[in-house]
Amino acid sequence: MRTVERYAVLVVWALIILFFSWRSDSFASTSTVKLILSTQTVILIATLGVMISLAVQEFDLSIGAVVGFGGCLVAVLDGEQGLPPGPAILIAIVACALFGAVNAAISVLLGVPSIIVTLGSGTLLTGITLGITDSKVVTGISAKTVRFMTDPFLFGIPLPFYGGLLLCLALWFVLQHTPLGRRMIFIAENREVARLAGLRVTLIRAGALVATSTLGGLAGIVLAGTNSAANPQAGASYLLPAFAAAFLGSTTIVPGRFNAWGSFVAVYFLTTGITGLQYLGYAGWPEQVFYGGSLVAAVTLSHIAGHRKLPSFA
Amino acid sequence: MRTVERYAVLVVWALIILFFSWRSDSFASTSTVKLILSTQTVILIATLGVMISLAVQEFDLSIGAVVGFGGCLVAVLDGEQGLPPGPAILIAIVACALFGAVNAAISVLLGVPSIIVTLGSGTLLTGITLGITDSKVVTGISAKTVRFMTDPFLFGIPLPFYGGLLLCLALWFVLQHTPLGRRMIFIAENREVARLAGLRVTLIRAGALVATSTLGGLAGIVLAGTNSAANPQAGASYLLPAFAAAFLGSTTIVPGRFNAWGSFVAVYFLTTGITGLQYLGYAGWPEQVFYGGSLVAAVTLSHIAGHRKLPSFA
Amino acid sequence: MDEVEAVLELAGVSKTFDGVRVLHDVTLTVRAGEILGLIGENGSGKSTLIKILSGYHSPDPGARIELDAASFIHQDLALVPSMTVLENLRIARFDTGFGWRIRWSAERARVGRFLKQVGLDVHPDTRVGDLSVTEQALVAMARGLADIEETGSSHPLLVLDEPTAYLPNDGVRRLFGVLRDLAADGAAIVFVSHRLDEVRELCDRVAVLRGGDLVAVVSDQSEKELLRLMLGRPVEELYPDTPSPEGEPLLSVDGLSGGTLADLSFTARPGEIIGFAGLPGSGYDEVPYLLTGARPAGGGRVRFDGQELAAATLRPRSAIRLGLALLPADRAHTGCAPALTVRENMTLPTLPAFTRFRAVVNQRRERRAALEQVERFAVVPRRTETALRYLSGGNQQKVLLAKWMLGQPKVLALHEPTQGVDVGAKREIFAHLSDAAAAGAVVLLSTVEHEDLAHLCSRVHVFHGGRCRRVIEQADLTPGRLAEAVYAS
Amino acid sequence: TDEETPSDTPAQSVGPTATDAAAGLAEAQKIIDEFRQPPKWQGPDAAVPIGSVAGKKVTYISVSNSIPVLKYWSDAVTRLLQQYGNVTMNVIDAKGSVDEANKGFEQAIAQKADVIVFQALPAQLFQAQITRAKAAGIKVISANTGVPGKVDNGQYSEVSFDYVKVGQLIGDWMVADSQGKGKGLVVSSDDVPASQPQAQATASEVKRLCPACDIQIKDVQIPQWQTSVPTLFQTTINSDPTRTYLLPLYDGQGLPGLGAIRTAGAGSKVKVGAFNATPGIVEQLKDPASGLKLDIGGHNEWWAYACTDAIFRALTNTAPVQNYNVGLRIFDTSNANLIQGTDEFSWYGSTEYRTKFPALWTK
Ligand SMILES: Nc1ncnc2c1ncn2[C@@H]1O[C@H](COP(=O)(O)OP(=O)(O)OP(=O)(O)O)[C@@H](O)[C@H]1O
Ligand SMILES: Nc1ncnc2c1ncn2[C@@H]1O[C@H](COP(=O)(O)OP(=O)(O)OP(=O)(O)O)[C@@H](O)[C@H]1O
Ligand SMILES: [Mg+2]
Ligand SMILES: [Mg+2]
Repeated sequence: MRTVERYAVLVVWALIILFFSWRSDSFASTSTVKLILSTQTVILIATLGVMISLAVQEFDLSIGAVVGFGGCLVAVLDGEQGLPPGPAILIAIVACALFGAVNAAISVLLGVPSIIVTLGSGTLLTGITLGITDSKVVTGISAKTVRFMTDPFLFGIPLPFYGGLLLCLALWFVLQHTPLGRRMIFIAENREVARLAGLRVTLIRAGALVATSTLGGLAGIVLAGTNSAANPQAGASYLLPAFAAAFLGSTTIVPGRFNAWGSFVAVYFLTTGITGLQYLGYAGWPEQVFYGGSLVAAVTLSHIAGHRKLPSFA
Repeated sequence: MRTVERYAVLVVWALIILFFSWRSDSFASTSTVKLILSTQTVILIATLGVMISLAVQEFDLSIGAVVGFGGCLVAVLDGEQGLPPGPAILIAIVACALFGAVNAAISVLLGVPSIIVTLGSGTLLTGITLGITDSKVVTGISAKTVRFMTDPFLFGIPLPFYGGLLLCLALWFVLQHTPLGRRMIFIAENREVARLAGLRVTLIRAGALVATSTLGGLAGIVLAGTNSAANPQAGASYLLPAFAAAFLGSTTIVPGRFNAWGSFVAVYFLTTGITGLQYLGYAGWPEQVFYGGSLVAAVTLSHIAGHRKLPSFA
Repeated sequence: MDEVEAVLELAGVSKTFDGVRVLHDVTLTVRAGEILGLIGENGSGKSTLIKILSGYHSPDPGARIELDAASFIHQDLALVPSMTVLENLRIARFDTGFGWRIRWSAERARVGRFLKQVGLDVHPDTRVGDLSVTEQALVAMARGLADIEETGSSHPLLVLDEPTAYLPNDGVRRLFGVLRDLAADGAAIVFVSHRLDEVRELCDRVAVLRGGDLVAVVSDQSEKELLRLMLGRPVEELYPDTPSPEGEPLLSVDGLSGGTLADLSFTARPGEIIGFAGLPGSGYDEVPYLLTGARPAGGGRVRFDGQELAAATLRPRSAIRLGLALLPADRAHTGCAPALTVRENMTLPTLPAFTRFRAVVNQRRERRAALEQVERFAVVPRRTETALRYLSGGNQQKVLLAKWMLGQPKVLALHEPTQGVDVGAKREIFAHLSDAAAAGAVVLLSTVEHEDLAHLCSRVHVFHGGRCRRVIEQADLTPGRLAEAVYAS
Repeated sequence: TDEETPSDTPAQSVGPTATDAAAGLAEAQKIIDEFRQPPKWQGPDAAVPIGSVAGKKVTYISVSNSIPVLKYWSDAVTRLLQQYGNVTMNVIDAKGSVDEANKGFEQAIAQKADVIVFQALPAQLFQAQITRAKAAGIKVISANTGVPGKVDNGQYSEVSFDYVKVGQLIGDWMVADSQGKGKGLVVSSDDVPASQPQAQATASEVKRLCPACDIQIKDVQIPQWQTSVPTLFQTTINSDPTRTYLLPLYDGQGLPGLGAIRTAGAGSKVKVGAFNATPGIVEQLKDPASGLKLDIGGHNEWWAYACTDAIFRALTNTAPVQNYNVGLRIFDTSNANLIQGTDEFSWYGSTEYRTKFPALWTK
C-alpha cells in the first residue's frame, strides 16, 4: 500500500501521457517534453518556495505578490534605472528576502499566524509593486539577462529549468538527509515539543519564511527575464497553483510530507494535463475542470491508499 | 488589556473615520455611510461564510468559486431558462449546499484536509461555472429580483444589507450562546477531545462546510441580483478579502475566536479605508497598500494587546 | 561535602505569570553525585522551576543560575508521536557526515545503546505513537541519557519531572538503577515525583516547595514528615472507606475484545470499584477505552442498565448517553482543550443541562455549576475563567474529573486518574470516586498504582498477554500480592 | 445655443471662446450621430491569394478564454480559418498567466506553427518570445493591444479594434450629451494593453472639443474591479455631484458599478458610458436604474473576419493592413431598441464584411 501511495501520482501521470499520446498525434514528441519542461520553471520555483514554509506549518500567502515584486524590481532597476543585470538581480533578491524577514518578524517573533500576516503583507506588497511600476508593464531588461534565461542550454531547454532542478535536488537533500530537514518536520509536528527538545524553533521558522520569499523573488526574476519585461499583476496568478502543486506533491514520493521531488512531479503532472487538453483543442473551462478535478482526485486517492497520511493543517 | 484588545480595531476604525473626515469635505456625510453599508453586502455574507468553517478549523478556499457559481446559476435559471425567481434562487442555494456537501464528504469523511480539497474543488467549480454560462455574462434576471436587491428598504439602504445584519445576529447568537457554538470551538481546539466528549464532530464539521458554501451561494445571488447580471469571473475576487476580513474579525469583539460581529466590523473597517482613500483621490495602488497595511497592523496590534490571543493554525 | 563540585547553584529565583508569583526567591545548590528530590503540591512551582533551568521560561530579574551541562525530561515527555524513536531521541543533535548528511547507521547504533540502557526493546525506527505510554516514558528517559552523554561533562545535571508517573514497578526499578549509576559516575540528578516512597528510596536530599517557596531541604525524613512539610498541615488518611456494593449487577461485560485485549468478561454491581492491572501491553489499559467506545471494540457484548448491545457499536456519544464516562490518561491529546477556560472544559459534555429550551446556554448557571465543581475539587486557582493551560498538571486533572462527575455517570472508566496529582489532591479524587460509588455508580480503574488498587477496589483483574489471568478479590487484596500477580510470568 | 459659462467652471478660467465651444459641441454631436448609424465597410481592398495556405498551422494565445468575447473570437477565427483556408488553429488559454502565455509561444515553436496570434496581451511583455518565434520563422500577430497597425515590438501586424477611436467616441458622447459642460471620470485598467490608448483618447478628445468640460482618470485594475469599482462610482458622485459621467473602459468593468448605482438610487443622476456592448450588460441601457447610458459596440464577428484576414496575409507574406476599421456602433438610450434577441450581430445592421472579406481571399 505504501508503494501504491508513493507512486500513485506518477502512475496517473503516465496514464495521462498515454491517453494524450493516443488522442493527439503531436503530443508524443520531444518537442512537447521540451515545451513542458522549459516553461514551468517559474511555477516550480514558486512551488518549492511555498513548500519550504509549509514544511514547518507556515502558510505564505504572499508568494504571488513576491513573484510579481521580484520581477518588477529587476525590470525597474535594470530596465529603467539602468543598473547592470548582476546588481539589479542581487538587489531584487535581497529585497524579497527582507520582505520575508518582515513576515518572519511579525509572525514568528510576535506570534501572529503567518497566514494572516502574509495575506496582509502580500496585498501591501502588490500595492508597492504597482506603485514602483506606475501600474504598467516595465520593459528594457538587458538582452544578456534575457538570453541567459531563454537560450537553450542543454537538450534545447534553457538554463533556469536546470536551476530549478538543482534547487529540487538541494531541497530534497536538506529535507531528507540533513538534521535541519528532520528538525523542520519536528517543528511542523509540534512546535512546543520542538522547543522543549532544544531546537531553535524561532530561527528555523523565520528562516523558512525568508527562504520562501527569496525563492518567490527568484521566480519573479526568471519570469521577468524570460519575458524581457515585467507585469506588475503577473504574480497573483501563481498563488493558488503553487499551493496546489505543493499540496499535491505532499501526497507522492514521500507521502505525508512536503517534499521537493513530490512538488516537482506535481508541477509537471498538472502542466501535462493542461498541455494535452490544449493539444486536443479544449482550451478554456475544460482545463480548469481537469486541473481542479485531478487535484482533488489525486489527493483523495493517494490519501485513501495511504490511510490518513497527509500533512495535517488543523 | 482585555478591553483594549477587544475594541482596538473599533478605535482604529474611529481614528480612520476622523482622519478622513478631516481631510475630505465630503467624507463625513450620510451618503458615505449609505455607500459603505450598501455596497459590501456580498463580501459580508462571503466573510460570514468562511468564518463558519474557520470556526471549526476548516479552510474553505472554494468560497470565491461558489460566489461566482451561485450568481451564475440563478442568472442562467432565471434569465435564460425562464424559471421564476423563487425557484431559481432556491435551486441555486441547494446546488451550492450540495457542493459544500461534496467538500464535506471528501474532507470530513475521507479525511483529506479541507484546504486542499477546496482548492481543487473550487477550481473545478469555476470550470463548471464557465461551462454552464458558456463563459459569458448572463443576464435577464427578473426585474423583481433586482429591485428587491437594490431598492432602498430602510434609511435608503437596500434589503440585502439588513439580511446580512440579521445573519450576523443569528451567527453571533449561535456561536456565542448555543451549545453548538461552544462545540464548534472545542472541535477547533481539539477534535479528539470533542469526540470523546460525545460531540458529533463529523456532522458539525460537515455542517460548517455546507453552511459556508450555502452562504457563498447566497452572496453570489445577491451579487447577481444587484448587478442584474452575473459574470462567471466575478467570484474569484472575493476569496482573499473574505479571508482577510474573517481573520481581522477574529482579533476584535471576541478576540481569539472567529466571531460574527468581529467579521462585520472588519468588513466595514476595511471598506471605510478604501472609500476614504477614494474620496481623497487615491484610487489604485494606495488602496492596496492601505488594505494590506491596515490588516497587518490591526492584527499585530490587537495581538500584542492581547498576549497571544489569536486562533491558532498549526 | 564541601570539596564536591556544585553542579547547579540557584539564588533568588522568582517567577511571575501575569502578576501572579508562582516561584518566590528560590535558592538551592545541587552537587555532583547527588540525587535531589523535588516535591510539592500541585501548582507549587516544580515544573516552572525546571522550565526556568531549561531556559524555556526566563526568571524574573535578579535571579542567579549557575549550571553548565544539563538534560531535561519534561513532565509531558515532550515527544512527537508521528516521528520515530530515533528522531525523537536525536533531533537536537544528529551526528552528521559529509554535507551535513545524517549518519543514520551510526545514529541507529547509538540510539540502540541508550534504549538498551533503559531496558526498552524496540527498533529505533519505530514510530513513537505506536508505543505504549510506558514505553514512551522510557524513550524520554533514553533521550535524557543521550543528551547527558552528548554534553561530555563529567558532572552533568539530569532533571526528571515526574518520570515515574507512567511507569510500572519494574520500569521504576530499572530507572532507579540507571539513575544511581549516573550519580555514581558524578552526575547530579533532580527528581520530581509525587510518590514519596520513591523519593525517599532514591534521593539523598529532598527539597520541598510550598506555594512557590522553598520551605525546606531535608534528608532522611519520614513520609509523614515530608507530607507535613509539603502541605504545611498534618496529613489525613489517604484512602476513604469504600462503600459495599449491593443489588443486581449494573454492568455486565461478555467477551469484550479489541486492541491488545481479548475476551474479557465481568459483572459489576452498583457501588463497586473494580481495578484492572497488568504490565504494559497486557491489555489492562484497553478496558476504559473499549467500554466507552473511544476505541472501536472488536467484539463482545455489554449489558448495561437493562439494555444489551454489541460492544462494537459503542461510540463515545452513545456511551455517554448511556451514562458511561471516560477519563483518558493522555491529558494533552485526548483529555482537554488547554486554550479554553476551566468552565468551558468542565461543562462540555453536559452543556445541554445549562441551557434554556435546550438551545440557549445560560451562562450564569453554567458558571455557578463550574464554580461549585472548582470548590468541590479544590482546584487551584479557584477561578473558572482561566484558560486550562495555565493550571498545573494536577489541577488540570482535577478539572477533568470534575467535568465527568458533573454528568453523574453510572459507570466511570478511568485510566491513570491520579497521574501527576499530589497527595492532597489524590485524597480528594479518591474521596470523590468513593462518593460516586456510594451513590450507585460503577468505577473501573486501570492504573499502575498497585497501592491505590489494593486500597480502593473490591476486585482487581490482572492481565497477561491480553487476557485476564487472575481476579483478586478484596479479601486477598494487598499491594504485594497484586504486584506478585502482575509480574508473575 | 449654449453661450453662458457653465456654473461649475470658475469665473476666472479664461478658456477658448464660446464659438470654439459651440463648434466643438457641434462636431461631437455630428460624430455621435454618425456612429449611431450602422457602421460602413472601410476595410482593405487588396486581395490575398490563399491558394497555398491549406494545412498551415496557427497558434492563438488568448489572455483568458474565460472572458466571453475572447472565447467567442478564438472559436470564430478557428471556424473561419478552417472554412476558408483549411488552416488549423490551436488555441491556448493563458488564463491570465504570463507563464501560460509563454508556454503558448513555446508550444507554437515546438509544433512549428506558421503564425502566432496573441490576444489582448501586452506586446512589450513578449518581446523576447516574439524574437524567438521570428527566429524560428514564425510570424507573430498581436491582437487588440490598442492602436491598429502599431507594431513596435517586432510583430508582423497588429489587428485591433480602433481603441483610440473608441476612446474618442466616448469623449464625443460626453461632450454632446452634456451640451459641452460635462464632468467625467475615466476608469482605466492599465493591466489591459488597450487601456492607456483608450483612456488618453477620451481625455484628449474632451479637451479638444469642450473647453468647459473636465475629465479625470483613475486606474482600477482587473483584480479590483469587483471590490473597488462600486465604491469608486459612489465616492465620485458623493464628493462631486456634478461629476456625473462615469466612464469605465469596458462595460464588464462597469458592471459591478452599475449595481452600486442601482443601490444608491442614482440611476437618473449619473451617466455611465463604456465600450464592448457585451450581451448581458448592454441590455441595461433599457433599465434607467442602472445608470448605463452609452455602450459602444465593436462588431465582434467583423473583428474575427479581420483577424482571419490578417492571418491569411501573414501566412502568404502579403503586406499587412494597417487599420481594418472594424465596425463600431454607438448604442445609447436613443437606439437601445436595437438591442434585441441573442444575435448580437444583428444589432449593428451591417453584414458587408461577410462578403467583402471572402471576396479578397482568392484561391
Ligand atoms: N504559562 C503560565 N502562565 C500562567 N501561570 C502559569 C503558567 N505556567 C504555570 N503557571 C502557574 O504556576 C503555578 C505553578 O505551576 P507548575 O506547573 O510549576 O506546578 P507544579 O508544581 O509542577 O505542579 P504539578 O505537580 O501539578 O505538576 C501554577 O499555579 C500554575 O497555574
Ligand atoms: N529514521 C529514518 N527516517 C526516515 N528515513 C530514514 C531513516 N533512517 C534511514 N532513512 C533513510 O534510509 C536511507 C539509508 O539509510 P542508512 O542507514 O542505510 O544510511 P547510511 O548510508 O548507512 O548512512 P551513513 O553511512 O551516513 O551512516 C537514508 O538515506 C534515509 O533516507
Ligand atoms: Mg508539574
Ligand atoms: Mg552506512
